[in-house]
Parts: sequence; structure tokens; C-alpha cells
Amino acid sequence: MIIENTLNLSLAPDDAWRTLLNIPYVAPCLPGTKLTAVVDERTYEGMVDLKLGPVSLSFRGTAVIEDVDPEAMKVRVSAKGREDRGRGSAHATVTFQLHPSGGGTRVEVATDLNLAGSIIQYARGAGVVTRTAQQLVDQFAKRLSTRIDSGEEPDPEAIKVGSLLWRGLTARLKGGKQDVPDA
Amino acid sequence: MPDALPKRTITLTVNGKEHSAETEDRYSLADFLRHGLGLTGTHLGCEHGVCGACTVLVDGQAVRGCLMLAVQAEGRQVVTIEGLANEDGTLSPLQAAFMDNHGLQCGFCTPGILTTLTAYLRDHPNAGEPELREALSGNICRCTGYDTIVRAALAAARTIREGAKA
Amino acid sequence: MKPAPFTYHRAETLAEAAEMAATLDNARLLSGGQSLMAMMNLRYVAVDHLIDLNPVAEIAGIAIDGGRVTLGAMTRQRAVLEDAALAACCPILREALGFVGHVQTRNRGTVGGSLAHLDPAAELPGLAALLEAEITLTGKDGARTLAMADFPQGYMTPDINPGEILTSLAFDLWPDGHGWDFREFAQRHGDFAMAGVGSLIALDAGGRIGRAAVVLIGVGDGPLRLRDVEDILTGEAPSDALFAAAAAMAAARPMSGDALVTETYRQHLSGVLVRRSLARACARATEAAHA
Amino acid sequence: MSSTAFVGQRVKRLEDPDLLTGKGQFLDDLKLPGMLEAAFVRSPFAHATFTEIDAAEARSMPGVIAVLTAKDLPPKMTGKRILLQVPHPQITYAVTQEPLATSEVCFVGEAVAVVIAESRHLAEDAAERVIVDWEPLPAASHCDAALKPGAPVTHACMTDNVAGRLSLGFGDVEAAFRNAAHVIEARYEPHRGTGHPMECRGVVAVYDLVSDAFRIWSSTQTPHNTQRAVIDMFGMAEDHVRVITPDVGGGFGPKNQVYPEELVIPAAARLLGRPVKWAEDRREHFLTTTQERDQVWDVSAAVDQDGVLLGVRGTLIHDAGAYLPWGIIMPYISATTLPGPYKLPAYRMAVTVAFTNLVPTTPLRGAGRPQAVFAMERLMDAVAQKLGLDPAEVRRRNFIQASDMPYDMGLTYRDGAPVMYDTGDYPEAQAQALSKAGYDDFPARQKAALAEGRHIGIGIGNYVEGTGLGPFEGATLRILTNGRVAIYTGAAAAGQAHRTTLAQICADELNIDVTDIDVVGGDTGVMPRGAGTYASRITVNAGSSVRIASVELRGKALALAAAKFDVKPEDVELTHGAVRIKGEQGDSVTFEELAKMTSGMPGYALPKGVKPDLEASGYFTPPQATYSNGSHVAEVEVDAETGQVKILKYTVVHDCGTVINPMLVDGQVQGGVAHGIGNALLERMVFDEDANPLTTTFADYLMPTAEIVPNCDIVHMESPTPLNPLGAKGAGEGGTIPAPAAIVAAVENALTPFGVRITDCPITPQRIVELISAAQDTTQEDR
Repeated sequence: MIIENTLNLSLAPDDAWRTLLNIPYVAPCLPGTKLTAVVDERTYEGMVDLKLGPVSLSFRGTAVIEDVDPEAMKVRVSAKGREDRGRGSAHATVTFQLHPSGGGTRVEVATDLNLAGSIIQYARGAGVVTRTAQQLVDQFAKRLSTRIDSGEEPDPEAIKVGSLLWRGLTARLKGGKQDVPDA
Repeated sequence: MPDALPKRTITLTVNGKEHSAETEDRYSLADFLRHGLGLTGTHLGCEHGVCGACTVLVDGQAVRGCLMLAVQAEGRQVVTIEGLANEDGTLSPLQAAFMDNHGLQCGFCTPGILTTLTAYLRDHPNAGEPELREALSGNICRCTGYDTIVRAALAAARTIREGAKA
Repeated sequence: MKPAPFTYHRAETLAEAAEMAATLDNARLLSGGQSLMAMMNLRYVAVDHLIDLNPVAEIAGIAIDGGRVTLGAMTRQRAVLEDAALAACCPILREALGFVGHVQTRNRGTVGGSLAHLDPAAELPGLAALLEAEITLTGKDGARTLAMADFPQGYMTPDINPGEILTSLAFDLWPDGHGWDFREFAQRHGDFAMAGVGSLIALDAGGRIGRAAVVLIGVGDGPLRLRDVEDILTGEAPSDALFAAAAAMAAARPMSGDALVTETYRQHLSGVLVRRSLARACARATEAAHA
Repeated sequence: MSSTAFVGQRVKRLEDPDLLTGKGQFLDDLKLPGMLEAAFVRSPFAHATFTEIDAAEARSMPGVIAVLTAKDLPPKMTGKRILLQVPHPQITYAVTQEPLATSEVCFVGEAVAVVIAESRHLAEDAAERVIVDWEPLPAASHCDAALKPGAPVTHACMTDNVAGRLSLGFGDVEAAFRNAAHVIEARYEPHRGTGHPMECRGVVAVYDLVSDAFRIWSSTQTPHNTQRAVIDMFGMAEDHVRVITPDVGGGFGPKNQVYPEELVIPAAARLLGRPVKWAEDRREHFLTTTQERDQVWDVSAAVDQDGVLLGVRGTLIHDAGAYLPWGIIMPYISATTLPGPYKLPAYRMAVTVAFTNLVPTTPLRGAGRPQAVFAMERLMDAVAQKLGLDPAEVRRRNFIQASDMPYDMGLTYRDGAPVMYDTGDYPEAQAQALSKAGYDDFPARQKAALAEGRHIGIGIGNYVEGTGLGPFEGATLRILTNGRVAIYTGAAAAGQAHRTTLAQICADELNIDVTDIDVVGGDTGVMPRGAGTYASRITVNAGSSVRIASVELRGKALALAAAKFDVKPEDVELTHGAVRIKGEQGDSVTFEELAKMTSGMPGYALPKGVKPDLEASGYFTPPQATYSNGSHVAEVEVDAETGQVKILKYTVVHDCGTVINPMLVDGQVQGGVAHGIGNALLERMVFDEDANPLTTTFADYLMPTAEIVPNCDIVHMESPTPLNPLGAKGAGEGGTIPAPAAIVAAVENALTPFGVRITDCPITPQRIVELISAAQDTTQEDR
């Protein structure tokens, strides 16, 4: 699944470039994401929590900056994660391509996402998964440009994506509970 | 995950006999009947509530044995396929009708179908074919194509009605 | 396909359940279990604690009082289906409940469980939206009531706060002689509907539509009340042309698509079902007026 | 001489009393002292490589005894794959599964490790904590796309996805098309479904260190295949591997091959010194148990001005899935089944078998035939449309006649023998089906319905099915010292009532009651050689073996009694469980006494010159397949607005030669039709573009239910075959084979006012609405 987005940042291309390579700064913009370790300057460990209706998922994984081309202003990050209970795997390659745009920068973000595991082996939910992935990437773009433009830190709490498709961090992380009875 | 696996002892009546046995909290009623009490006549066909093979009677009502926890059956009356025959061990009218009408082939879905129909015919002794087919719509049989099951149910209903008149 | 381990807690009273819900971490409430247990068996859902509401008798039961119906959350779907008094004053319930799963699941499945699970294709949330029900949620520190319209917050995401228990559903009855229809489309009986529709029609003295309520299920993240359709119906005399216009309007809105059912087909089905449903509901209302 | 007190009668099943009271013993019901349970760690990816499996956490979990990966299996298993069932020279890469994958997985669900724990619950807890460093690779998700240049490859070692190519045919096809008055071309696409016996698979294994022997129970249709695979894998002597089938809760084909679990569980039992059980759950069944039916047929028919066939040619792409456990036999069956009951002067079919990163395909009730019949019968309907003829009439003009039998099709069947139809009356079968279905009145009914705004339609499906394949099946009969007769056979039952059928055949020969007979089947320990329950072959093969052995045993019993009485064998006769001297009040000796005489029991002297041998074995080896046939007529109503299809009436004329038990054959046919209805309307395994399976529960994969399947009107024709002593042919799959063709034809017929053509199945309501909509758009464009 390929998801494409465009960010319009107020930063000049050189500043935008440095910002995007600052993973600890960028990572929390992906809803539900927490950086847990910096392995080296190109390798980071973290977790992404999300909620798909009644299903709470927690992915742990690694992101690696694989390809940095300052000339072309292009960077490729590959990330892979495994759901804590083995319900799924996510592999993503995200390419950022920067273009000068007025005084600011236009960033084209292409995400090639490969999801696998029981969470996606569900025909009725296929639309929701696709929509969720799309919204997650959309939110990432939006939150990143907000952070850059306003300096505002992303809300690590419940993240309301669209019609609350996403609730961001799981209740477990917050020490909270999910009290949803069931049919 | 909890540190120690939560378990407890439950007491319930199965096929008229009281049982007390230990079960993990997470065991389904079907798993408990099969592995805890050795009543392997109740079968698990899908464990997600669609196929109906695990259907048992709890306080007389047909329920999915895979979607109810054993601990929830505390103090209840449970009937399984092992408890359907007449007291003298002969086949019940429904069981006999299944034999007469070739209402089963591999026999794997049969426990759930017999329990479902036992409750249904008790409550609807005058059921006709369309009602029976609807009542059976929550039980999947891959072998028979259902027709002989419906014939068997209709035949059993007749026997039950005649028995009630006598 | 065995569930991950959890500790089972049997709540005998609502107060006990509320206390458990407020204090246990990563807990979930168990009512009928007809969806939750399947999701736990599949390990889509794993919890540390399961609080069983089944013994809590005080939140089960059907009450009809002064034109208002209250259904306790733990009322079994079968009880709603078979209740004669309810069928007399609110016949759409029996028609709709016949589509809910199968006899074995209706014997366990509950009103509150279905609402809280909020499957997009579920009949009970659709009925609650159609009947403009109020939902009561009770926590350790008291209860709150909210309109069904505000209850769904997204795909299978109800507005239930941590520690809250859905305890009842209440709605006002439609006047005697109203018309009703509930229908849905699936390839087999008891399946998740690809689309479903519920209609309520009250005619005025002149035989025109005085009040209409139409809801779609199975086509979006939650039940979808068709306010625009209701508006064009109100004040009009029932006619095939009117139903066709309503159907076209219903079919025009964005709907969900998945791996088996496209958005286009859902829209098409919704139009067909809305037209048929309105025709039958109006016919029933007309019949009642002439009776 | 045999009487027929039982053969041909609706004898009630010997299997039923246990199954109706919960006393059946299915695989998961087995409980052995000290038994452990297994859960597998499976690939979430359709195609991936891996190097490390981290099981440290899993091994520390409560109740976990071991976590085994390929590296932990016995050295003898290293580098080995499961024995290929049917080798064929045209296979390009004869690849079967490894017991546990070592570095590459090729479909979602392929196993890489197994957790052995005190219970299944605990094993599953640990399995979810096993971490594998997957590197996903591109995946081939459909057989058609898989053959396009640049498609992702299923196996990293290959450069394309061609698993094999076949070409077969006869006659001068080019001339046929040159001389044709009309040529009809079409593409037909039956889709993938699966068998779904209500009982999933399962294995229990015990290893006996003292005798270095395995006892393995498997929910399989072919215990002897499992035994052969275990012997091959472990390099053991065959009498050290005993495979037993307990009660089996349905098979339908997918339990007719050897799976990795049948090798890994014995390995674990041996390594750990304790019995180990693995009971497949439904999710695993969706992911790992073999499936079938995805094919793409591009076919053309050449006909003369009267609609008489001159030739058929085309190409067939067959979806093999990721491995070839059954080689390329299914597309071979498809290609040889296509001509069906019709005289075809010229035929050419080029078959390409494509690997895909999907669950492997193996024979599933019908085994490649439903697709071929779908293609041929749809083609016949297309001919009828083109020429403005009635579909039944087009078929009549092309039937092979009863007087043409035996009929040499001109092809070689999968068993190496010519496709030689033995007996059958195809025109009569269709005529009877049409008559029973009220076909002649149908146009009037259709017109009347249409006037009410109802769309009803009728469709025909004819087929010829090669059944009763060899190589052989055997039976040993013995009179026991309790006076009962035991039948031992390799054949394993999965609901077909082998016990009853075989007992009927034996009871008539020995003049005893069926209830005096014990049938022990599906146990390599009692019958050292066997093929298995597939290809509708058991009544033909095992039944004939029982007949042969019964005749021999009867002779032995008579001879022994005659010797005892010192009379000639022709002077004694069998009565109920005894042999007596003919004539009034002649002396008699019971089977029990005869058995005791020959058992070596003290006090029972053996007459002079008689061997202690009250036992007979028969192995029936059929010279070729015997061909069953039938005609199905479906009548349906279609809601043209929603696309919903309701089957109003379903008629079957079925000819499986001599019928041993009509009740059981009816049951096979009705059940087979139900499966065919699933293939026609409901059942489809859906995969996404990355080859992830999406229909993995019974809520998404729709099985036919009691409200969907109508009661079939079944008519039996009996054209006994001369190819076996019973005259019987196979009956297990004929119900399924033509059903999709007949039902889809009926749907298309119902939609005649819209001009819809249906070329794939299952045909869903959504697809029907799309087709109607597309046809209407086309009509508007035409204007």
C-alpha cells in the first residue's frame, strides 16, 4: 500500500532538511509514537500504539535512516515493527523529497506500507485498516507541519484522528482502563 | 499477562450429574466440558461463534459453548449430546430420527445440531420446514446439505407430538 | 484459538461492577460475550481482567411505562424478540431482532453489549438511533445519560469513559398506528448486513407523512440517520415517486467499502432497501389508519 | 451365489449410534497420559525470508516444554521436504513444503516453529512471543498476474512462476476452426474456495523408545500416505510407523495430502519422550489447509451451422499455490474432463500451472472438474445463445450416445490409461432431468413470473467424472472366535459410511447381518497397504476387495465345515452365522466354533487336511477409471435490484452404476450439491494484492446454510460398469461438479432481459448488480 502526502513547511529548505533528519523531533508526530532508544545516529527504537475500534495494538520496532542524499534533498527511512502479541507486522519505507516552495519548503512524503498478520486478515475491516493507515500518515504530516510552524509539541495523549478512528496511546500506557462491554 | 494463571473450582450440573472441577478462568465452557470433564461429545468447529458445533444447553437454552466461559456456568444445568438419550439409554426421538433419516454423515456438527433442535422442538413442537431451516441457520454442516437433517427434525417433531398426545 | 489469560470477576450488583470497573487495570466488561469472546478467542482482544455483568439482575429487564420503554443493558436479545407487549407497541423491534445472529447467540447476546460493541452492521445501535434512544452510563460516582446520536464516536468506538458501565437504553414510543419496517441485505440469514434500513412512519389525519425516521446500518462507521430523507418525506403523501426520491437521496451519500463489498454496491443497495422499506412502512401505517 | 439382502437397500448406518450419543472418537478427543499440546508459529507474510528466530522469552513461559525450529529437528530431517505425492515429468520445480521452513516462507501461515506446552492455551501464549526477523519479499497473489513478465516470483530461487506446462488433445483442431460456421470465444474464471470439513486437521504422535516405533493418529483421508511420508522423512522401517485415523469429521479432499504437522509432531514426540497433540483450529485451517479452484480458461468452440461441435481449443492457467504436494494432477484432470459427455472431433488444451504465494492447492471435492465443467457447460450455453437454440437442444445434438459405449475420448487419463468411458446413457440422463425439472413448461413459467416482475431462470449442468481410480485398495476378512466377522481395510472414512457399505457387501456374501460385522479401517497396522479416500474410489476399490475376499472366505468356511462333517463342500450352506448340512435338520456349526477350531484353542481339533485359515484378503486393482455421469437442472430466482439469488428447485439425475445403498448415495449427492452451491454463490477465498488472505473466519467466508440449500430431487440411473465385480462407480463428488455451471446458467437465464453474460463464479449479488449495470450502460451506448 502506497500512501502519498504533501507537507508545506514555513522553513527554508536547508532548515527543513535538518529538522527532518532529527528523528527524536519528528517521531512523536506520528500519532501514538514514543521513541524508546537511540541506537546510533541513524538507528532508533520506538513503539507505536494505536486502537482499531475495540482492538488495541502496540508495535515495537526500529527505524533506520537508510539513504540520505543532501544534493537531491531526499531521504529514505525504513521502519519495521512487530505487534507485541504477534498479531501483526508492519514494514514501511518512507521517502521524503524536499522542494523549495516560495520562501518555504514543500515535502513530498511517500510511504510504502506493508502490513501483515491477523489484524489485516479481516475482509470486513479491510476498509478501516486502509483508512486508518491513510489517516495516520495524514496526521503525521499535519502534526509535523504544526510542530515546525508553531513549535508546539504533539499531544502524546489520546489522538483524535478523523472521527476518532484513532485514540492514540492505549489506555494501558496511560494507566487507564478500557471498559467497553460487548455484545 | 497475570503472573500466575488464574483458575478456580466450579460446581455445575451436567447431564443431571453434579460436577466440581478446577478450570482456568479463560477456559470456554466447551473446553471445560471436553478437557475438564472428559465429555468430548461437544465439538469445537470454529471457536468464533459461527459454526454451531459446540452448542450445548445451559438452563435449557441453546448457547455457543465456545463463547461462554466455564466459570459462567457455575451453578447451572448443562446438557450435552451425552445427555440427550432416554433414561434407559435408548435414543431420544430426535436421535432416532437422525438415524432413520440419515441426518448425519461425519457426525462432527451433529452434537450442536441435536442440542439446538432439542431445545427448539421443545419450544416449537409444531414447527414447519421454513422455521426449522431458520432455527438451523446457526449450525453449519458440510456433509449432508441439510435436507436429511430437516427431514429428521420433522419426523422427530411428529413423534414428540404423538408422545405428548399419548 | 484460545484466549490469552485473564482474571474473571463476577459482579453481583451494579455497585460491585462499578467498583471493579473503577479499580481494575486493563479490564473489560463482559455481557453476552457473543462478539467479545470471539475476539478474545482470536486474540484480537486481550485483557487482564474480565468483569462479568451477567449476574447483575438490576440492569436486566423490559419496562414499558407511560409511552416510554426502558431496556436494561443485560436484557437478552431473545427476550426483546419474544416480548409480546413490546411487539405490540413497538413492532419494529421484533422485526429487527429476527436479523440478529442466530437462536444460540440471541439466547446470550444482550442489548447493552450490542450497543457498546457498536459493530457498524449491528441492528440494536441502528434501532437506538432510529428511536432516538437515550443511553445511561453508570460509574462509581454516578450516572450520566446521553443521546444515541452522540454515542458513536467512530468505528466501533462508543462514548464510554473508563469505569463507566452502559446500564440502560430508553426511548419514547411512537404513536399507535405508526408504520414500521426493518430489513437488511446479507447473503445468508444472520450474517453481518451489507446494508440494512429501519423506517418508522406516522401519518397525519390527512394521510400524509406527519413524521418519519429512517436509519441505515452497515454502510458506515456507525448507524446513519437519514435526516435529509426524513425532511423530504415529511408533509408528503406516500407515493412511489416519493420513495424513489428518498432512495436516490439515501444512495447518494459516501459509504464504506471493504474487501468484499464496494462503496458503490452499498450505495445501490441502500437505495433499494430504503425505497422498499418506506413503501412497506407507509403501507402498514395506511393499513392501521383504515383498520 | 450371493443374495442381496443388503446390497441395494437403504440400510441404516452402523456408524450412527456412537456419533449420535457423543461417543465418537475424533482426533482432539484423544487423551494420552502425559500428553503435551502444540501450537505453531506461522508466517504473517505471504513471502519473506528470515535468519533468526528468537524463542528465548517463549521458552521461559509457564508450562512450555520446548520451542522447536527447523534447527532443532532431528538431523535426519535436515534439508528434507515432504514426499511429492504425484511426480510428473512436466513439473519445472517439484517443490513441497519443509517440515518447518528454514529460511524462506512462501505463503501466509507457513510454519517456522512449534511450541510444545502442557496445554494448547499455554502453547498459544508462548507462540505469540516468538520473534522472527522477517524480511518481506514481493508476493504473487493471483495465477494470471503471476505469469505476466516482471511479476514477483513465488520462490526466490526461481526466475518465473511456471510450475509446469502440459499440452493435450486430439484431432485436427486447425481444420475444425477453419471449417467452422461459428466460433465462440470466452474467458472463464472459477475462483478459489476450500473444503472446510467441520473438523479441522490434527495429529497425535507417540514414540516408543523400546521398539523405536511411532504410533501416529491423524485426521487424514490417507493414513498410508502419512505413513509413507514419515518413513521417508525419518528413514524408518515401515512396520515401525503405524498411522491410525480416528473418527474423521469430514475430509472433502484437503485431508488427502501430507502436511508438515504430520512430521513435526512425531519429531517433537520423539525428542521430548512424551505424546504430543496438535489440533488445528479454524484460523489455521483457513491459512494452511489446502484450497482449490482458481483457474483462468481462455477457450473457443468451433461449431457447424447446427451447433454441432467441431472442435474446442484454448489455454488454461491453473493456480498451484506455493507448493506442489499433488504435483500438477489437478489441471491435468481439468483438461481431460472438459469434453464431458459430448462428441468432440478435435481438442487442444495448453495448460500452464502457476505458482502463487497462496496456500497450496490440492484436490477438493471435484478436483479440477467443477472448473472444467463450468467452462464446457458455459461454452455450450454460449453456443446456444449465438445460434438462438435452446441450451438443452445444443447439448442433445452433441451427446455421446449409449450405443457408442465404450467410448474412447482420445485422451490419456491421469492413471495412464486412455479416457475410455465405460457405460452410461447421457442423453437419457439429461432427458430425465429435464422432465423432472419441468423444463418444457419453464418458458411459460418464466413469462408469467416476469409479468409479476420476478426474474426466474433455469440452467443445465452435465458432466462425466472419472472415478474409482486405482492403483488398488485392499481388504482382509476374518471370522473371529466370538463369531463375528471383521473387515480390515486401508480405506479411511470421513463420513461416507464405509463401515456400512463394506458390511453390506460382505453380509450378502456370507449370509449374515450387517450388525455381525466389525469394520476396522484407516489403520496401517491392520492393513499394510492402502491408497486412501479420494477420487470417489472407495466403494469401487475397497468394496470390490471386500467382495473378492468375501467370496474366498465363504469358500473357506464351507470347506472347513464340510471337512468337519466329512461331506462335500457343495453339501453344506451358509445360514445366519453358521454352516449347515443342506436338507432338513442337517447338522450345523457356527462361525464361532469354526473360528475356535482354527485358532489353535485346545479342545478344538482341526479336521484332517484343513489349514487353520478362516481369513481372506483381496486387493482390487481396477484396469482404469470408471466414469460416472449426471445431469443437474437448477431453477433460481434473482432479485435484479439487490442481486440476491434464491434456488427454487434443484434436480439431479445421477448415474454411479450399481448403487450399494441408495440412502447413502442420496446423502453424498445432496451434500455434494450443497458444496457446489457454495462454489456457485457464496464461497470465495479473497486475498489482497500482497497475497494476504482476507476471508479467514466463517463470518467472511460464507458456507452454505440450511436456508440456502434446497432439497434436491434426485433420480438414480444405474449403468453398471463391467470394470469391477460390483458394477459400482464413484458417487462422492458428482453432486458438486456440475452445480456451479447449472446455477450460474440459471442466473444468467433469469437475467436474459438484461443481456448479462456470467463467466466467473462464485457469482455474488454485488457482481450481479455490477453486470446488470454494465449491460445497461452498454445498451445505452449502443443507442
